[in-house]
Amino acid sequence: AAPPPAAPPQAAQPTTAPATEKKPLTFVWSPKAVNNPVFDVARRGAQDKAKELGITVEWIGPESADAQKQAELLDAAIARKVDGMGISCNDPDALKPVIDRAMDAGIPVITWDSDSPNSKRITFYSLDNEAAARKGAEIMVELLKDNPNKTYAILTGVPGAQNLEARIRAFREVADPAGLKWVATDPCNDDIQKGIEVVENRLTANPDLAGYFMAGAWPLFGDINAMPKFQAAAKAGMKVVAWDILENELKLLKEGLVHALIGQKFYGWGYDAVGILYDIVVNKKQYPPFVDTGFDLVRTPEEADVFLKKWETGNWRD
Amino acid sequence: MLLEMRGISKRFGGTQALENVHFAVDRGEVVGLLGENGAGKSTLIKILAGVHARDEGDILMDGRPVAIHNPQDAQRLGVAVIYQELNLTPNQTVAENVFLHRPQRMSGLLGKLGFADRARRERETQALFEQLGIVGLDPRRKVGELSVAFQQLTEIAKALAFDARLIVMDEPTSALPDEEVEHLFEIVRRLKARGLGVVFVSHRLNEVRAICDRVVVLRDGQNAGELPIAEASDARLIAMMVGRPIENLYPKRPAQPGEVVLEVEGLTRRGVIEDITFHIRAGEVVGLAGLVGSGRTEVARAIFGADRLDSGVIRLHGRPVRIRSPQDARRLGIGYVPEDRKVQGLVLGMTVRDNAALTVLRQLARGGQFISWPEVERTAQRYVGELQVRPPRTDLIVGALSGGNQQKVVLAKWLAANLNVLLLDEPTRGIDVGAKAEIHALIDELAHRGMAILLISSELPEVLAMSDRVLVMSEGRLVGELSREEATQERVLALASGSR
Amino acid sequence: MSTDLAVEKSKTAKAAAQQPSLLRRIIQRPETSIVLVLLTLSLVLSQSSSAFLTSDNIFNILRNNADIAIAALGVTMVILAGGIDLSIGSTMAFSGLIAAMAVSLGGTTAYQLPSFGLPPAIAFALGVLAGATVGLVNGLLVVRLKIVPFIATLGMLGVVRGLVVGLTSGQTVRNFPIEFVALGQGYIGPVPTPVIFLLILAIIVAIFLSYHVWGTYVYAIGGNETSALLTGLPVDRVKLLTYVLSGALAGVGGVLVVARLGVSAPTQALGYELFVIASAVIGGVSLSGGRGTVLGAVLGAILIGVLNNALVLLRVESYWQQAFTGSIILLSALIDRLRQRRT
Amino acid sequence: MSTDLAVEKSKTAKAAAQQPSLLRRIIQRPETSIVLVLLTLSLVLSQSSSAFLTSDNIFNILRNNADIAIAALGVTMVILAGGIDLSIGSTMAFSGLIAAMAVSLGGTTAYQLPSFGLPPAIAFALGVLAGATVGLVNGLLVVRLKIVPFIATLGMLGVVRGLVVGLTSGQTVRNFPIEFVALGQGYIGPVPTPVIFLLILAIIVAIFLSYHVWGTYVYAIGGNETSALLTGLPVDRVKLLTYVLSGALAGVGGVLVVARLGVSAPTQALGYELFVIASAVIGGVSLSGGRGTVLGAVLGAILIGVLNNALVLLRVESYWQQAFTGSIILLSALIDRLRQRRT
Ligand SMILES: Nc1ncnc2c1ncn2[C@@H]1O[C@H](COP(=O)(O)OP(=O)(O)OP(=O)(O)O)[C@@H](O)[C@H]1O
Ligand SMILES: Nc1ncnc2c1ncn2[C@@H]1O[C@H](COP(=O)(O)OP(=O)(O)OP(=O)(O)O)[C@@H](O)[C@H]1O
Ligand SMILES: [Mg+2]
Ligand SMILES: [Mg+2]
Repeated sequence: AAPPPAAPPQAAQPTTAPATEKKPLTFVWSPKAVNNPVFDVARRGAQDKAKELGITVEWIGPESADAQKQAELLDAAIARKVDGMGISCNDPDALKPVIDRAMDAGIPVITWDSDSPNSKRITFYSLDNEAAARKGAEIMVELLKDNPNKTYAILTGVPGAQNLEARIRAFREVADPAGLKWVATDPCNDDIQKGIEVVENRLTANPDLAGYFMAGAWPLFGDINAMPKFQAAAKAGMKVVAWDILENELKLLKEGLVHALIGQKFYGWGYDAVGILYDIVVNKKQYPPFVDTGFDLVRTPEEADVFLKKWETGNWRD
Repeated sequence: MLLEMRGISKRFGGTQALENVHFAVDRGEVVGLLGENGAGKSTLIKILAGVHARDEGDILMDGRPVAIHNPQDAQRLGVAVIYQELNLTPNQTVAENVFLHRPQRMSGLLGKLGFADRARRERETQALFEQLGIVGLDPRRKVGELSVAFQQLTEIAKALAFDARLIVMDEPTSALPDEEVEHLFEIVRRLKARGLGVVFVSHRLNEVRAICDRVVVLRDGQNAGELPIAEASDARLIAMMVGRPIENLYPKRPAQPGEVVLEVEGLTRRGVIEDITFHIRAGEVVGLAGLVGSGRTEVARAIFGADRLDSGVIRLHGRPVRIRSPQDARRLGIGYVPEDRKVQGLVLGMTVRDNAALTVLRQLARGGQFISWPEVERTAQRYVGELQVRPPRTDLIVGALSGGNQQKVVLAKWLAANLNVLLLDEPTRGIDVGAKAEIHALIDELAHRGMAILLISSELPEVLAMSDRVLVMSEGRLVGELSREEATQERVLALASGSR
Repeated sequence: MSTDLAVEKSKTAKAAAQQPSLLRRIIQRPETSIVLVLLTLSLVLSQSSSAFLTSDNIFNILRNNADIAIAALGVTMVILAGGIDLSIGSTMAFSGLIAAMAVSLGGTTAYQLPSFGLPPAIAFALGVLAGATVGLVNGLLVVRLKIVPFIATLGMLGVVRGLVVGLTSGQTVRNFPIEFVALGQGYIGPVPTPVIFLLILAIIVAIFLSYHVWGTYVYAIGGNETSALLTGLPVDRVKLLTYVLSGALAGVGGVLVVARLGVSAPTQALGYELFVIASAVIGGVSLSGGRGTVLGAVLGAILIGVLNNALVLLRVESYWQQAFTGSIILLSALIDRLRQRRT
Repeated sequence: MSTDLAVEKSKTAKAAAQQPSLLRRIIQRPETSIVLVLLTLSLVLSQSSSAFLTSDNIFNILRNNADIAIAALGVTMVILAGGIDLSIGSTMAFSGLIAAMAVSLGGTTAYQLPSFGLPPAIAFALGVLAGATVGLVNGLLVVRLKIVPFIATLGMLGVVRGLVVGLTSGQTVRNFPIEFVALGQGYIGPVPTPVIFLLILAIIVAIFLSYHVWGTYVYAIGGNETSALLTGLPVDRVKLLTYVLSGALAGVGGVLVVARLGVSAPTQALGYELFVIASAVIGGVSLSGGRGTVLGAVLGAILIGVLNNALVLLRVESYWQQAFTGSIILLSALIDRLRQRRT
C-alpha cells in the first residue's frame, strides 16, 4: 500500500533534514483522550521528533476516550488537508471510515497504540496487548507458585473498553487454566478515586486475596496510604501485576508493594511513530502492516531505577 | 332539575371541607353560591367538575344519577367551569387556549389522524368573541402577554367554547373591571335565555343581586340556607354567611392627616406611567382609582422599587430617597401588598409563621443573624391573633389556608415590619365580606396609628368609602384628584374613562 | 403559569391585545439567538479557514451530529411537556446494541455475542423498538409511579447502560452487511443518509408539534399542567407519549451511530444526555416546559458540531477544547439574554 | 422549620385540626424514605457478608464518600434556593489542582507543573478559594447576566474542566508533604479526617439553614422567588451566596480528594455532578426548590457509598453493577412515593 501521489511537492525533493522552503509539513497526531497523562509523554515524543525534522505536529484528540468524537475531530482535520495523520484508535471500526476518507483524500495515515486493522492505514505501531497480558499472567502464575491460595481479582476501567477487554481476556486465558482462581473483575470507570474505593471494597470482601491484576494503573496513581487495606495485603504477601510503568508504580515496585509492571512505549508512540510517517511521506519508505514495539517488563528495583531515570530526565531515547 | 347534588361530603385530611351539602340548579336559572372564604364553594364546584372525588353523596342531572370521575366526564355531561384561579397556558395563543379541550380538527383523513386546523381555530375563536361581544382581543396573541382582564375574558371564552348545559363561574369577576363585569352579565343573561343553568360565585353582593335568581349560602362546609333573590338583603346574606351581623363594612373614622410622609414627583416609566405626582400624609388613606390597565399597579411597583423608573423623584419625610429595589423600600419603611397574593405575596410552601416573619426576621434575630424561633413564634402569634387568621395556628402551611386568610397573612407580614408607608394593591380581592370588613377596619386602624396608605382597588365603593382623598388614573397618567366629599362614583368614572 | 404571567406583565405594559410587528415577532422567536450565534461563528470560520465553507465539510459536520440532533428532537418533546430525560445516552447505546446483534453476521473472534443476521430494515425497527421500550418504562415510572422525571430517568440511565454492559460482558458487536452500514455511511446525492433521516424526522416532529392536536397538548401540559388537567386533557397519556417518542428517537439516533461507526460498543454515547439536552436548551427550549421549538433544538445540535469542527480548523489546542466549548455555550446564552432584553 | 417546609401542601390541611402525631410527623419527614432504604440495605448486607458491619468497613465507606457528601451540602443550598449547579465535578477537580500545585514539593519527573511548596493550610485555603471563585462566577452568570442556572453551570462545567486539562496538559500533580496528605488520610481516634470535616461542615450548614436569617431566605427564595423579591429580601445576594458556598464546599471536597489520593489528576471527579445532585435529590431535596434538608443530602451520599460497597460485597458481576445501582435509585424513589402516599 504505497501512499497516493498526493504528497506535497517539497516532500519529493531528496531532503531528509528540515524542509526549509515554504510551508513545513503538518502531521496530526491523535490520542484516544487528552486527559490521560500517558498520552502526554507520547505528545512530547512527537514534538521532540517534529523539532528534529522541522515539521509541525498538531495534537488533536477528544477530551476523554470517545470514538465518535475522535472521528469527528479527524474529519475536520481532513477538511484542512494536513499532510499525514497518526491515530490511536478508540475503536477499530468506528475510525475506519475516517481513516479511509483520509487515505482517499491523499492523506497518509498510520495507527499507533490502538489499531484499525481493516482500514486503509499504512501501518500500525504498537505493542501486542494480548501478548503482554499473557506474559503478565505467566508472571502471576509464577509468583503464586508456592501459595496454596490462588485467588486473584482484576481491576479494569470502563467496562467494554477495547484494549482493557483484550488484556483481561488474554490474562485469564493463561491464568485460569494454570490453576489460578479468579474472584472478580471490578470496573472503576478510569477514575482514580473510584479505583481506590473499589480496591478497598474488594479487599474488604476478600481479605485473603493472593493476587491482583490491574489492567490499568488507576489506583496506583494515588498515594498508597489512601489504600490502607491494599497496603496491608501487599505487605502480607499479596502479589500485584499492573499495567504501565508510571513513576508512582515504579516507586511502589521498589517498595515491594507491586511485583511486576508491563510497560508500553509511550514516548515511542510519538517519537518513533512520527519518524515512521515522515519516512513514508518524505522518504517513500515501505513499512509492514505491523511494527511491534515490544513491551517493557519491570520486575526488579534495578529495572525500576532505569525507568525512573527516564521519567526524571525526560530522555526516553535509550 | 338540571343539576342536583345531594348529601355531598368531602374531607381533606383533617378538614371537613363539605358535609352533607345539597345544591340544585334548574334550566334557565342563575344560582348564586355564597359563603365565607373556606366555606367550601370551590370544593363543591371541583367535585362537580370531576377534579376532586366526593366522599359521599350523589350527583344527578335531569334527575338521573351520573358518574363524574374526571374533568372529561364533566365536560361530556355538559358542565363547563371557569375556575377561581386562571387556568391558561401563557405561551400558547388565545385561540389555542380557548379551544384546548375541543381542538378544531382538519377535515378529512388528516383530521381523523388528529391534525388541527389552526386557521379554523382562529376563525372560530374570533366568531366566538363576536358572539360574546369581546372586542380588541386578537386570537393569535400569546396569553402570557395579555392583561389580567383579557386573560379572564379568554378563560370565559374557553368555558363557553363547547356546548355546555351548565356553566359554573367561580369568582369570574374578581379580576374584571366594572364595565367588563356588566358585559359578562349580558353574556350570562343570554345563556340563561337559551335555557342553560348558571352557577355564580362572588364575594360582591351587589353583583350577586344583579344577576342571580336564587342564592345558596354555605357556612363551614354545610348548607346555611337559601333565599330567592327578592328576599336577599345584604344584611340577611351576611348574617347567613358570617353567622353574625356586620355593623359596618366600611368602618372609616375621619382622619387627622399629619405631615407629608410620601411625596412622588414626575414618576415616569416609559410606555406605562407618565409624570405621576402626588403625596400622602401621615394618617391619610389615599385611594387610587382607574380602569384596569390604567397603570395603578405600576405606580405602586415603581414606588416600591420593583420596576426601574425612567425618571422621577420620591421623597420620604421631605428627603429625596433612592429606591432601586424592594429591599431599599422595605428598609425605608415602605410596604407593598401585591395584587396576586399567591404568586407575589406568599411562599405557599412555608408556614404561616415563616411568611409572617419574613420581613422582620433580621430584626428578630440575635445580632441580626441568628433567628430566635421562639421570638419569631411570638411575633407571628401576635399578628395571627390580631388579624384573626383562621385557624389561629402559626405552624400551618400557608397554601392550605383559604384565600381570605392567606391575604391576612400577607398583611401580617407587613404589619410586623413597622412601616411608614403601606401600598395596598387590591387588598380585598376575592375576600369574603367578613374578612373584608376586618381588613377595612385594619386599614383604618393603621391610618390612625399614623401610617400613610395608598389604596388601589377596582371596587369603587371600597375606594370611595375608605379613602380620605381619591386619585384617578387613566392611561398611565393622573387625571384628577378628588377630596372625600367630591368623590362620587360618577365623577371618578368620568375621569377614569377620560372624559373630564 | 402565574409566575410567567406576573413577570411578563410588567414588561409588555400598554400592549393592546393586538399582534406585534413582524420584526418584533422575529426577535421574539426563541431560535433567533442561536441562528445569530451560528451565523457569526460560521462567518469567523469561513474567514479564517477556507476548509470550512466546503459542502464536504458542512455535510461532514451534519453527518457527525445528525444522531445527536435526532435524539434532541425527542428530548425536546419531553422537555416541552415539562419533563426531562437523562437516559438518552444509555438508550442510544441500547438501541444500537439491539440492532447490531440483530443484523450482525457474527463476529470473527472467539468471544462472541449472539448475532442473527436479520435484514437491516428489521434490525433497524428492532433497535427503535428497544428505544421506545426504554421510553415506555421511563414514562410509566413518571406517569404511573409518579417518580420525579430527573430521578426516574437517572435511574434508567444506570439500568439501561448496565443492561448494555451486562448483556455484552463489555464486548463489541461488529461485522455488519453493507446495506446496514450504508444507513450511516451512505449518501443520497451529495447528502449523507443520517442527514436525510434527521431532515425527515425533524419535519415530522415539527408538524406534529405545530399541527397535531397532541402537539398542542404537549405545549399546554408543559406550560401549565394543572390547567391542562382541569381542562380535561389526557395529561398522563401525552406525557407517556413524549417519553416513548424520546426513547424511539434516541433509538433511531443510536442505530444510526452503530451503522455509521460500524460497531456497537458498550461505551457508545456515554454521557451524551448532557449534549442532547444542552442542544435543546441552547436552541431556546425552556427547561421549565412549554416553550421552544424543534428548529431550535436541531440548530443547537448543529452548533455543537460546528464547535467541534472549529476546534480543529482554528487550531485550538486539544487540551483547551472543553474550555472553548464551554465558553461558546455561555456566550450563546448571553446573546440570548441580550435578545430577550430587546423585546 | 425545614420540617414544615417539606410537608406537602395538600397534605397538611388536616393539620388544621390538631397537631399531628409523632409517628405521622416522622413519616412526613423527607429523609424518612432514605433512612428506610439505608437500613434495609444495611440489614441485607450484614446478613450476607460479615465484612459489612465492621467499624472498619463503615468508616471506609464514609471516608471514601465524605467528599461527595461535602459537595452535596453545597449543591443542596443551591437547589433549595431554586437553582442548580452542574459544575460541581469540574470545580472539585479545579480546587484540588490549585491546592495540589500550591502544596506540592515538586515532582521528580521531567514533566513538571509549577509547584510552590506552600504550607498545607494555605494550600487548603487556596483550593477552597478557587472553588468559591468558580461559584462566584456561576452566581454572577445567574444573578447578574440572568442566564438560566442549568446553562450557566453547564457552560462552567466545560470551562473549568477545560481549564484543568489545559493547565495540566493531562499531567498529574503529586508529591505532597505528609501534613497535607494527612488531611485526607489521617484519623482522629478511629474516625477518618474527611469524615470529621463532613460532620463539622454538615452541622454548620444545617445550623445556617435552620437558624440563620439567610437560611430562611434560601427556602423562601426557592419556594417563591417573586414573592421573596416583593418582600424586599436580598434575593440576588442570597442566590449568589448559595453558588459561592456550593463552589467553596465543592472546593473542600476537591482538596480532600487530592489529599486522600495523594495526587491531582485532570480526570478527577469527572461526571461527579450527577452523583452529587442525585445524593441531594434521593435524600429528599426537591429540584424545584424550597424543600429538603442537609441531613437528607448527606444520607443520599452515604447511600451511594453503601451501594458501591454492596456491589463488591454481594459480588455483583462487574458488568451488571451499573444496572444494580440504577435499580436501587429507582427503588428508593419508589419507597419515597409510597411514604408520601401514606401521609
Ligand atoms: N386541595 C386541598 N387540600 C387540602 N385542603 C383543601 C384543599 N382544597 C380546599 N381545602 C380546604 O377546604 C376548605 C374549603 O375550601 P374552598 O376552596 O372550597 O373554599 P371557598 O369557599 O372556595 O373559599 P374562597 O372564597 O376563599 O375561594 C378550606 O378549609 C380549604 O383550606
Ligand atoms: N399581564 C399583562 N401583560 C401585559 N400588559 C399588561 C398586563 N397587565 C397589565 N398590563 C398593562 O400594563 C398597564 C398597567 O397595568 P396595571 O395592571 O398596572 O393596571 P392597573 O390599573 O393596576 O389595573 P389592575 O386593575 O389590573 O391592577 C396597562 O397598560 C395594561 O394593559
Ligand atoms: Mg374558592
Ligand atoms: Mg393592578
